[in-house]
Amino acid sequence: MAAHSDHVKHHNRICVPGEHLGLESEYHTGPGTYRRNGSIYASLAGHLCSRTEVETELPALTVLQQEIQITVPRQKSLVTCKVVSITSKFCRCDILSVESVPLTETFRGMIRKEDIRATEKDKVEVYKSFRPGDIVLARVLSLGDAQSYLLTTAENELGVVLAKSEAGVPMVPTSWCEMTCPKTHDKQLRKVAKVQPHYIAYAS
Amino acid sequence: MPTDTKRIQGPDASQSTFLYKKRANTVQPALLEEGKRQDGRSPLEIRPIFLKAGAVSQAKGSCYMEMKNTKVICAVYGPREVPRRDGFVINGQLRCEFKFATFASEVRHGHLTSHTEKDLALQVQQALEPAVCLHKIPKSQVDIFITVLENDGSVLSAAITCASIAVANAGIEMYDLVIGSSLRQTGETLLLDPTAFDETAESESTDDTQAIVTVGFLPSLKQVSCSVQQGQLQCEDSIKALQQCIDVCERYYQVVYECLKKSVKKLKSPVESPMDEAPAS
Amino acid sequence: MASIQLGEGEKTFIIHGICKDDLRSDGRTCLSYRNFELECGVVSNTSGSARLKLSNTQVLVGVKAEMGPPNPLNPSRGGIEFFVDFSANASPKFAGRGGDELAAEISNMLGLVYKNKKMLDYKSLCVIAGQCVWTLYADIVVLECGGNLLDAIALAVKAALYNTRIPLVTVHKDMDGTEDIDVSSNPHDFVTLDTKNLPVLVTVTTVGSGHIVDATLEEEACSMACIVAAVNKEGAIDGMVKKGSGSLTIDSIYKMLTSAKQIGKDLNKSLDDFLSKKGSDMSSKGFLT
Amino acid sequence: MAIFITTPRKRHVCDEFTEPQRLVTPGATITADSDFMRGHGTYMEEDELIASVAGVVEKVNKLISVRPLKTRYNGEVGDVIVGRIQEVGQKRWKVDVNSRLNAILMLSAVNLPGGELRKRSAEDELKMRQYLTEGDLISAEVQSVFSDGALSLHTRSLKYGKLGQGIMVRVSPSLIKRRKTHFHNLTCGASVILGNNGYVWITRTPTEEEEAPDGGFVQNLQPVSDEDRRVLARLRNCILGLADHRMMLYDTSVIYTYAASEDYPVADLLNPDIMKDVILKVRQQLNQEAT
Repeated sequence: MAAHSDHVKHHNRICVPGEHLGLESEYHTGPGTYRRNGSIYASLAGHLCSRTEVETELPALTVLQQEIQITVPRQKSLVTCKVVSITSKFCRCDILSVESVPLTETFRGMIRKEDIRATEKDKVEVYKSFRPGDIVLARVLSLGDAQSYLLTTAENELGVVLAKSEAGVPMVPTSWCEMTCPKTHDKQLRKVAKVQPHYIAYAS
Repeated sequence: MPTDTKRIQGPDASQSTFLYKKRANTVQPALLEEGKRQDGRSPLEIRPIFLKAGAVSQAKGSCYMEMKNTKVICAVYGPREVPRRDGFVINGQLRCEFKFATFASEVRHGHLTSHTEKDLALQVQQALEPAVCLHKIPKSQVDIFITVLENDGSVLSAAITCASIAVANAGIEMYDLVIGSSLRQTGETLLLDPTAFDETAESESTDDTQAIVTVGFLPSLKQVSCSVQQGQLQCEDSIKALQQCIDVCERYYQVVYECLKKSVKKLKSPVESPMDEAPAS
Repeated sequence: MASIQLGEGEKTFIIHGICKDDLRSDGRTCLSYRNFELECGVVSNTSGSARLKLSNTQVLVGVKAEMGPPNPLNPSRGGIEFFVDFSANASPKFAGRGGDELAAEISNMLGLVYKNKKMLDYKSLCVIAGQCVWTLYADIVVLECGGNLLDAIALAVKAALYNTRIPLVTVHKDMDGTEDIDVSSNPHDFVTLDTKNLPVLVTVTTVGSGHIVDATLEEEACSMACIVAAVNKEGAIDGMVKKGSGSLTIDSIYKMLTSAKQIGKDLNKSLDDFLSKKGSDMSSKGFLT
Repeated sequence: MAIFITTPRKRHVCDEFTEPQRLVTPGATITADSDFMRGHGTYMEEDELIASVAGVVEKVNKLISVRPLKTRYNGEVGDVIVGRIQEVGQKRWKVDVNSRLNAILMLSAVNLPGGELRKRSAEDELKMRQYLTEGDLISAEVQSVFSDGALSLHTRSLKYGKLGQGIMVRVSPSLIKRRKTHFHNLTCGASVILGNNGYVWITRTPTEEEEAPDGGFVQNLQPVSDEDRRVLARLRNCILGLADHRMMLYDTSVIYTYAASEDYPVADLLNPDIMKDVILKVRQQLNQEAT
């Protein structure tokens, strides 16, 4: 999600993990780099570039691999998941992609009842928010326990982005908590996401 | 050894003719008269190596490595979720599997993973662990599969180098690369990068020390992540052998570097030179 | 090993003690070894056996000598096979196949060391070249799994091999040239093994910037890497493996190997002295102590 | 450096050791008199009271119970325990307390950093692993016992909480003598917590300015001085020695053992013969006092 105003400079240099890139006094560490003993080293094999976000600050050194970056869900990352099962207390789901990176294998996630929406938490009911099969945009709250990641949809932009009705047609959101089937005009309750343009890429 | 009942087994009592051939011969010297080895190299000469990152298209990362007749292929999958039974682990984990192809050595290997293979897998895993940023892949595991297609000595060191390139190729963050090398010491003679023959060759006098030393080295951190010594050496010789191996690792580094560089370039424009052979300096 | 979890504070305490004060939680210095109890000839059905108790670690080793066809690669040489069994007594974690991975790691380490032809007189274990040789099965049962398991096992193996008595066999040639093996019926006709070249394993564990020998379970939990060196009585290194997920500089390996060499020499000397006094003693006090 | 190898030694029974009065094994009839009430470690069969554990018969008025010689910890409300965090769960930690079942420490039963009466927010729930994570040691008090025997703990007092630098040793819970207090600041400059569950925590007595009322969430990871370390190591060996010789652990026995051990260097206490001498001295001293 790099803003376009950033000043990015390509160094036209390819580096490999462990390669010395520069001094900590000259640069920040960006993605794909790490610091050790006052110096910055590459942690990925890829192209080196430096990015200045604020003029006064030091430029951040970044190593980019041309292909998509390897990711696993981390705290605060935005994930797309598919609901697997619901209970009265929580909803289980499989994480399909992190940010814009599709995962080859899913990770288990869990949205607890109290994390479904930000307001009126006590009135939330899981079955009125999600149904198995829904595609949901959520944010990782914490790494959770051995079983699953803890996710939240307590933001306007987060929630169900794709749900199919019993007729098998994708439903159309009619309000922030309701979706309608265009074929049968059946109405169903959901915690609908207010889809943001820059999130669309992630969900697709 | 347990047998796999699902496959057709050879006759129970069959033996490779190789065993009988060997028995007929007397002890062969490690060095020929003019100070050359059986394959014509001088003792301190290493075999040219060929590396190709991205040899397995389905895998996240992969590498093929060839040192004359030692051929190793490695594929990396993941990171993926740690199986439920293993409990909560905050850091990432490496899981390594090492397998000789059944036809890799002169004596046929079994289908099932043997103890030796499990041990080699553990060595590779422990060699790579210090180099991979495991905290960047919390709650996840990375699978590394290594297959030896042909075994002509120095397999462990080849597997370490190959696996580290495959992990780097998979785009998993690493503190450093890991490069392996090995040597064989018979008496006073050091044989760098030994072939399978060099590894088993005996010196004439039985009193001589005979040892194989394998090292995994992190070239940027200047640390040793794997060190195996098989056979007897004096303490000082053991360290000398380690140092010698490290020097060889540094010689390999340039080749590994070029290989990874090419693999990155290829991602940008796939029509560049398809083969990247780089003989060791 | 059967690892335990420690809190940050406990770890810091152990690490500072080792790196700063050369004083460990039990009052030892970094390079001091605990005393241990050893007993030979504890199992009557074996050719040789030993039981060793090093604080919370207890291992029992039984050696059985059996005859069989040789390995075609070495037709005139006997052999030794190691098998480690993690008894579920030591920890319920080892029940079923739980201890297999660790067991394989240890038996591989012992195998790597004993593969060297100079260890035992493997030639003397040959009965008829190409047909019949002695194979020694060294079975190791881990009864209690405290710290420093590998060292304890190697010590017990050496003691058990010292204690091993192989029945005397004679080979007769029949009229038609076939060879016949005759095992002496007199239990006092036996040969013993020459164990003077056998090494012991010394595990040198890095903790922080220092290194220690004979680590306890708690200290092992604070360590990222260790080297296991086989050291014989002259101080030569008969094999070495780095274990654990950390990396080491060559300087620290050198220091660790030097420590291992010294400790190994001491250990061998103590063990040899003990064995020559008590090693062939078959009157066992057993487990009722 | 010499390494001593010995043959296994006989378990020494001290001369002054008196066998407990009524020792029973499971299945042994305690009494056929039906006037008595059935307590812990016993069962009734055909009007006979029979022991179900090996131990010592104890009689309180009409109640007969058998106190087992060796047991897992059976918690009682108000006990002081030392435990190790096993698992971080939803709003609770699971704690190993040497009991049959892991004890539970609810998020609502701990003092969180930033004041005793602070309300627990959803954020605290997510930061649970930052407060206490797997492997951490705590001291706590038993708040209640569930019907299945599992314990619920609390640390709602400033003397309880996360433990910092020190040594934890395990002994049998039956060796811990129940006292008014289980926190002891010893004169040698160390503090011990003799947990009722058999876990003993040995640490340096904090100086006054260090004693910050934070429930141990801010850990002092400064190196402990060489002197203090020696004291702690000696104390550890003494406590293990006492436990080895089946002596009850309480402040007096620990102090006496510490004093008696001072004739020897710390590392020598690992030698069972030396330890035996030390314990013998302590035993005599304690017997003298009792008479």
